[in-house]
Amino acid sequence: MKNDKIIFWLQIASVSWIWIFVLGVAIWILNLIRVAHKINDALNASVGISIVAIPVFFTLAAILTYVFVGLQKDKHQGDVRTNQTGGIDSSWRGIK
Amino acid sequence: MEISRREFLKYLGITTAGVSLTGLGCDSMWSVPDEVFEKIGGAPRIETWETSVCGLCSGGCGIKVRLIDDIPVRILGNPLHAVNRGGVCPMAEAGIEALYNPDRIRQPLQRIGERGEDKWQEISWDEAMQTVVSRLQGLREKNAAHKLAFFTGQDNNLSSRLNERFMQAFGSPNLFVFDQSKPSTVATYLTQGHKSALAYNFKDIEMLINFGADFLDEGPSPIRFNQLYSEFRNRGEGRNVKVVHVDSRLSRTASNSNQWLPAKPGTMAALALGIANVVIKDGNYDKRYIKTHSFGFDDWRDPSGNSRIGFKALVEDNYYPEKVAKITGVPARRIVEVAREFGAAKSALVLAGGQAINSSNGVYTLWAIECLNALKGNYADNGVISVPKAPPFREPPKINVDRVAANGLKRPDLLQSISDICFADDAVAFLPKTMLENQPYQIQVLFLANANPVFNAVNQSDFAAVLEEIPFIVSFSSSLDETSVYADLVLPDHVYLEKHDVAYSVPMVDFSHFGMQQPVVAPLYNTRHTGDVILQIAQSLGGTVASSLPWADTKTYLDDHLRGVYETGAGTIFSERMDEDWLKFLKERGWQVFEYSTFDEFRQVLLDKGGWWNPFPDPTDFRRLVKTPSKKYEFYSQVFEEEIKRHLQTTKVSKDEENAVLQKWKVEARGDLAFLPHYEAQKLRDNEGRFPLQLLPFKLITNITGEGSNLPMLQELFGLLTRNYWQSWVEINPETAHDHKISEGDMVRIISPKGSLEVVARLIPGIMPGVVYVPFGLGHKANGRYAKGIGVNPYEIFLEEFDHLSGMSSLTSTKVIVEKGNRKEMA
Amino acid sequence: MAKWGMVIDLNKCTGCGECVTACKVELNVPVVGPEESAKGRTLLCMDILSTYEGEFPDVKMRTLPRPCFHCEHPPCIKVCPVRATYINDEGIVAQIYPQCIGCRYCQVACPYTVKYFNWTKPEWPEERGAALNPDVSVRPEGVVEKCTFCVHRLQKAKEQVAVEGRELREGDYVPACVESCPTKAMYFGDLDNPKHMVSQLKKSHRAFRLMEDLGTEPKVYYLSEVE
Amino acid sequence: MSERQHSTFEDEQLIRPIEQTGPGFYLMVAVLVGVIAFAGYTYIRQILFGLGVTGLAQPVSWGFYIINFVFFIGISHAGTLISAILRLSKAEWRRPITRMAEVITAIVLAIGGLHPILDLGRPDRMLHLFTEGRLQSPLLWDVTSITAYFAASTVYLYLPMIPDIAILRDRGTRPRWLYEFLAWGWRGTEHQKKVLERAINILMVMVIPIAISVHTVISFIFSMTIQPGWHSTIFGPYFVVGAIFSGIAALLIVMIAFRKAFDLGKYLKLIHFQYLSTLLLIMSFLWFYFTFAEYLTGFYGHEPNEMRVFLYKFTGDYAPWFWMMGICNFLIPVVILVNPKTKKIPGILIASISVVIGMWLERLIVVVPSLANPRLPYPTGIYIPSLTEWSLFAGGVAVFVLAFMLFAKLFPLISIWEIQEGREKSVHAVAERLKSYLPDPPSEQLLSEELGNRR
Amino acid sequence: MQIGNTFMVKPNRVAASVFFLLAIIIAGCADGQNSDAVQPIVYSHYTHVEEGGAECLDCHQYAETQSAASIPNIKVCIDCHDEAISESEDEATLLMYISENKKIPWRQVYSVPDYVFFSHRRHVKLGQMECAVCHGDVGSLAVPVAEQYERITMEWCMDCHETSNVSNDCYACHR
Repeated sequence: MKNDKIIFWLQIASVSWIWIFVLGVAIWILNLIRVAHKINDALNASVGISIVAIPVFFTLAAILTYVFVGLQKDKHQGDVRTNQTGGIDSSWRGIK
Repeated sequence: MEISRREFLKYLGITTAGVSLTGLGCDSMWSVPDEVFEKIGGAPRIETWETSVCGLCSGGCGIKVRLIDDIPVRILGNPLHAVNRGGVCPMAEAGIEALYNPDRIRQPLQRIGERGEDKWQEISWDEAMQTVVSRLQGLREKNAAHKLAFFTGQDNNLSSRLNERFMQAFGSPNLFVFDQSKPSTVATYLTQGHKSALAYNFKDIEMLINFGADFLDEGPSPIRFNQLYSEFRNRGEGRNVKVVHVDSRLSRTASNSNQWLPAKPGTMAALALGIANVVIKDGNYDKRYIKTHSFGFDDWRDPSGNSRIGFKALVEDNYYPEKVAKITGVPARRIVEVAREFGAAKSALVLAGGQAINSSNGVYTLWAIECLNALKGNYADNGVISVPKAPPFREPPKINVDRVAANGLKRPDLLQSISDICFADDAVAFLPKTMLENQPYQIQVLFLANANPVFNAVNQSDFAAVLEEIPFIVSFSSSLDETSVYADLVLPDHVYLEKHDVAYSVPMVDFSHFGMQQPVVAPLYNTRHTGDVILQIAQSLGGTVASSLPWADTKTYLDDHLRGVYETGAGTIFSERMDEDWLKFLKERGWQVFEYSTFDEFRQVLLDKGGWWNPFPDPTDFRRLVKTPSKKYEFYSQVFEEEIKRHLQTTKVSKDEENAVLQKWKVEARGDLAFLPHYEAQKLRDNEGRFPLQLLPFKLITNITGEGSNLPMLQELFGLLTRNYWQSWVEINPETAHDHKISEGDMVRIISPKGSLEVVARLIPGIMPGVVYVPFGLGHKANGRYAKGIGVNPYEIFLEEFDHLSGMSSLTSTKVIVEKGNRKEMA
Repeated sequence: MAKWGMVIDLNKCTGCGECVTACKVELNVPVVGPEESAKGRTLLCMDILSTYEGEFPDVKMRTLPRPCFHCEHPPCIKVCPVRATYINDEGIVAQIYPQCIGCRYCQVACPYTVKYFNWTKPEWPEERGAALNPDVSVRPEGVVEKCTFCVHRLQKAKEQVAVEGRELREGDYVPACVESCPTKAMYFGDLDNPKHMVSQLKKSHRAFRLMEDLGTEPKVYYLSEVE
Repeated sequence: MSERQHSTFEDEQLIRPIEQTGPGFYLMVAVLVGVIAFAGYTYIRQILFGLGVTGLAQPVSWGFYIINFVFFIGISHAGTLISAILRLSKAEWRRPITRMAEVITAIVLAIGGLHPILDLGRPDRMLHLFTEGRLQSPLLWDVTSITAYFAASTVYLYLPMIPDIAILRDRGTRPRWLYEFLAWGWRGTEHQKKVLERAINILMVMVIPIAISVHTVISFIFSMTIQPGWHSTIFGPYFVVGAIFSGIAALLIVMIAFRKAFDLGKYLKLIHFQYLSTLLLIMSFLWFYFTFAEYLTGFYGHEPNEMRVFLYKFTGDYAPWFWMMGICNFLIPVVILVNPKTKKIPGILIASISVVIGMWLERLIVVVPSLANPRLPYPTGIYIPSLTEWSLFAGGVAVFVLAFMLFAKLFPLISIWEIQEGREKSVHAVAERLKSYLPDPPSEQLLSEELGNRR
Repeated sequence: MQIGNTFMVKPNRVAASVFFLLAIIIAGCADGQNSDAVQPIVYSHYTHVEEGGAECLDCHQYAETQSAASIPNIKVCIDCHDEAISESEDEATLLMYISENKKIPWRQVYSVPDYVFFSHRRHVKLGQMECAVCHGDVGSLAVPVAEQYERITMEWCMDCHETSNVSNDCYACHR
């Protein structure tokens, strides 16, 4: 059970990581826009790129999170660990 | 590729430097070299400028050195200098590297290995001087002062005159000058009976025909000619100078001319006479001058009443354009055009150099060219050609000659015994011939200063053999060049930026002038000014030698000379406003440009401004200068006849005797023709066609003397225009290359009967088919890390052919074959 | 703001190569040595291009000094990912060595091929180390370098002018190549200032720029040769 | 339940390589690690001594690193794009292929994406891209778009793997914690299936434009400059076509290799190869068409600089490579794949390898000749790569192979659940779909009979 | 292909490379503050400035006329210290340097990389800046300057330039 906890938090961490990553990208691009604005250098290009790039990253992160959350819901359904016979395909055990 | 401890420490150093620099917003990975970083620290970085004179060739350009905290960092032209007017060539600019060259000799060296093995040990100056002096004393004791020989390089500075003086006081006639840029005066002597170096004034000329002189690349003082050629094209509408260049290679000089006449190598005499033919036919020559001041133009009768051929008849009969076109390869139409233009020009000048001089018929070529100048009356007082006077230096005290010296001086010098050359005085290339046979006597001690014949003579291996034989050789070189490695003792000279000198009389400059060389930096190493060393040797020898060279050091010697200029008050120190009108204005009112009341002040101003010149030379009176039997300019050279008489030591010469002498001097013509300028085909060995191509050298502004090759900057820019950095190449006409199955960038082997070279091929349309060109300057076997083993030296495979009238090496007589090598150049 | 520019009179230029040497010495451009040179890594911030026209015997050789053209619309600065190269208010296309990451995109994008890369760490003989031009930094390896119009001279000139309390005049600031040209074939100054020689010369009927059709608007003008 | 049991028996083969490791594997890994170590060593040398250790010079200042960058990123299109398109178009034969394609993408993207760093003269200043980057530079477009593509394709690889990971978890395959962690609590419930399916569908649609954008943007590196041979609007689609082309070839090679190694003949049938190679053939023609269009405009326009590059490619120093590119990319694949007799696995392998080589040459032909022919009269440069560049290229390939092998060691290379899904649902679904394509029922009975007969 | 000469590398060079890389990492992590530069003479600005009444420019002579302010060396010191004027041990060291005509090997604490054009004249003379703005109240230091008062970083320079409305064009300083 303790293992489960650790693994769960690791999973949470990994999902958070993608958010950190996506936010990082966004912050990076926004920073570049800020610099471009400050020294008045090719601002339009920067904004153009950001308009396309940032939503893409966020959508990706959102999809991943959506899957994670969605899977978590039925996490323990049919959990056969207690009767030691396996998961969805408890029959596999026997084969092995 | 072991990693050395030093290298390891370097990594460590770089890393630690990185640690200390991160806080300064500096990168930690790589940083500036420690040396530079150190330099930044602490010092105020004060910029100062010093004037001096460049010493890398005999051009004597004025330079301005930029110093930061007394460290020289850059060389620029001195804008006040009358010769180069602020411009310098790449070689001068890179001179800073000569100062800091890692392969400079830093201490007197004594040979410990075999001759030429390049193994040395450092010794002290005292020890070295003692060795030299005792050797010299030994010579004098044995009454054999003449057995000292001195090979020097450029001789147009005052400190080299010190060498002459020393040799005279010591008692040896054997001082020889190895200066490649020294113009030949033989033709002048044949026509005018004097040997003065001529200078030219381009101010009012309308047309210039240049026979082979690659002034823009090889000078003398190439930058002066770059400025002149540029000015020729920019005088303004209708005032531009029309420049016609004759050469078989489209050199930079040729491409900066208006017209290029590619004449086959060694045929320029014919072309010059062809032009004369048209000019004479058109009657476009200075008839007044020809009539009153020349001899041998028309047919004439000698005292015995025989009819003799004159120049006019010779030219009219033999050098009509069609024939000349056949000889030279220049279309007759072009010859006539150029000749017409030349004839029509109010003031036109013909110059020669390069392959015009350096061919086996060089004297006749020069002679023919001089005749063209005579036709335009340029040897009258029109001011186009002049003989500039030397600056009014104070004459040093007379040389005292003791018995030993007098005895020595009475002996013939090494070249006098050579009989198969007409004018052997300057024929230094013939030295090995006599020296190897110990004729007329064996040289015991040889001094070398700035002379590098083992590299730049056509018969370099003979020179090397000579050096093997001489018992004691002292070199005054500041780097171990090919010749100096044969020395027993090297007494390193300062680099020119560290020493005092006065450079004067740059060849072809038509006003008298001198430039002040001064130390811009204290000597970096334990070297000594060769002048000082010579003076010190003289002092140690004592007696008349010492009293003839009474100066404590070179500086006082120079000052002594300069006093003459100060006292006469002639000319003026270089000044900011150089336009002649203004100077004239001052002069007429007796004003000086600068104020000085003592010699020391005068000297100081001289040093500040860089030199002195006399912008208003008196026009040269050739009538008084000409010393021919007829007292006139001689188209028909009676001087030459006299020379034959002198040679045979009789007053009357029979035809047979004359022919025998001409035979010996390799003159083909007989009778009157031999005494008139004419074209003689070059004697090329191997005419069976085994060697189908003719090999010629050329020089580049990036390394004129060949001595620049130990400066990495010059090596990197060596073939700037063809993009051959750090390498030699051969220039071939694309057609010729195609015939020999050579393509651009191929490695090719150039084979002459004497040897072979491996170089990269460059296909250049500006090369005459059938001729190939290899640049001179690389291919050193010594002279430091940057020079050694880089490129090839074309002189190595040149045949030892000479012009037997002047003794000059012929560089146009070598035939070669070019074969494709096996590997393609990495581009 | 001044717009610094250069005019090169090809009728005066003899192709002597002094500008190239002056540039190498002034900018501490390293000498790369024979091996590197053979690979084509010679650094020439100022270069002379030479071409032959025609065939023997009617050949003409043309030489063309080539600095960086400091285009008004430089293709190189658009592609720089880190702003190491940019055009400043005075029209000088800058190359900031400590900022450059060495991607060589600008080098690739330059239609005139005026940019050079330091393939190896520049090496100087120990003896020479102290005698480099202290006004110009020594490039580290792995960065792109180019002609800067000797901007270090501008920095100093501006200061000098400020000390003297006057405006920058023509001739206060010239690059090393212009300064050392023996035939005075090169002119330098403010292209926008009608008093400056360059702004007059650029209007000459002989004036042209290289590859004007690219729209880069180089600030280096050439005056064609007079036949 | 019995059906499932049956199927697991069947697919046991897909899991076996994960649980059993032969000596060949270790040997292979050792060799690859050796190659990679050598590449690492040469790279350290490059850091120490600078880019001087490469064969790059003036004016060819971009070489192998950029070529390989474009090449690897090109290969990456195999994956996601193919699998997404096939999935989107509901091509049933895709089922055993998609996973491999996606893995290729993820691995090769990582390798290719690192190549520009190899190319940097100052990798220590990489951070400047983040602190002072300039989004006007196509290089940063690349950074952005490759990052996006990498993220998307990893997600797109990972999500369909979840059910398979759960199978491994449930089998107790070691390392167990890894599968536990990666399975994200998959239990195969309807809800979960629905969530996953929806996510995959969204991704599928999203990943296609991203993938296309990546290669378009990479072509922009070249086409945004005004250099002859590069400055062309066709470059975007041209590069995309080339990328898919090389991607399919790479996928075919990988499929053939693993079919042999893991004995997957049962899953990867000849029909799969033939379908894919037909696609390859189409791409080959398409590639030829684009190449033709690209060069014709240059040739017809006859702009001198353009022509110089053109002639340099056709007749100059690079002519051998240029013509070899034509042979590898067009002649060989077309000759082999048009003939049904040679359109067998060995033939397909040869064609694929030829295409991969050809596409690499195409990148070479794009990058070097334009650089080697500057507009002004400089000497043309001949680029001869040094051992450093070769070894880093080999290292890149080795990393790819190694990573693929490790992946195959940890996860099934053929999507088990998709195969199962295929078995369970496809026949019916296809029948349904077919029905919807066809003109309205000629005879529903007939159809069901037909199906019945086949069963 | 150029294998030969470029590729003959022996293992110890590899070792050096690894060492070098490690060193880079360490260098990168290290804080670059020019800390505890040990000076050859325990020089007291306090004694000279506060007690002796010297001005900065008396010794750092070039601050108003040159780019570099210069660190005074024996030539400057000798003006006052031509003979001992105190009993300090450090003065004795100084006199030793002077008598031996050796440069005092001062460690430079404030410096900019060579790619930065920094001019004291511009800041002190034209900008009328006080020395203390960058160097702090050096005059009160009884021990030699060992570390920078303000860390001379690019950000620091640029901030000041921005607030004082001076050009922040890269080419204002970089070269």
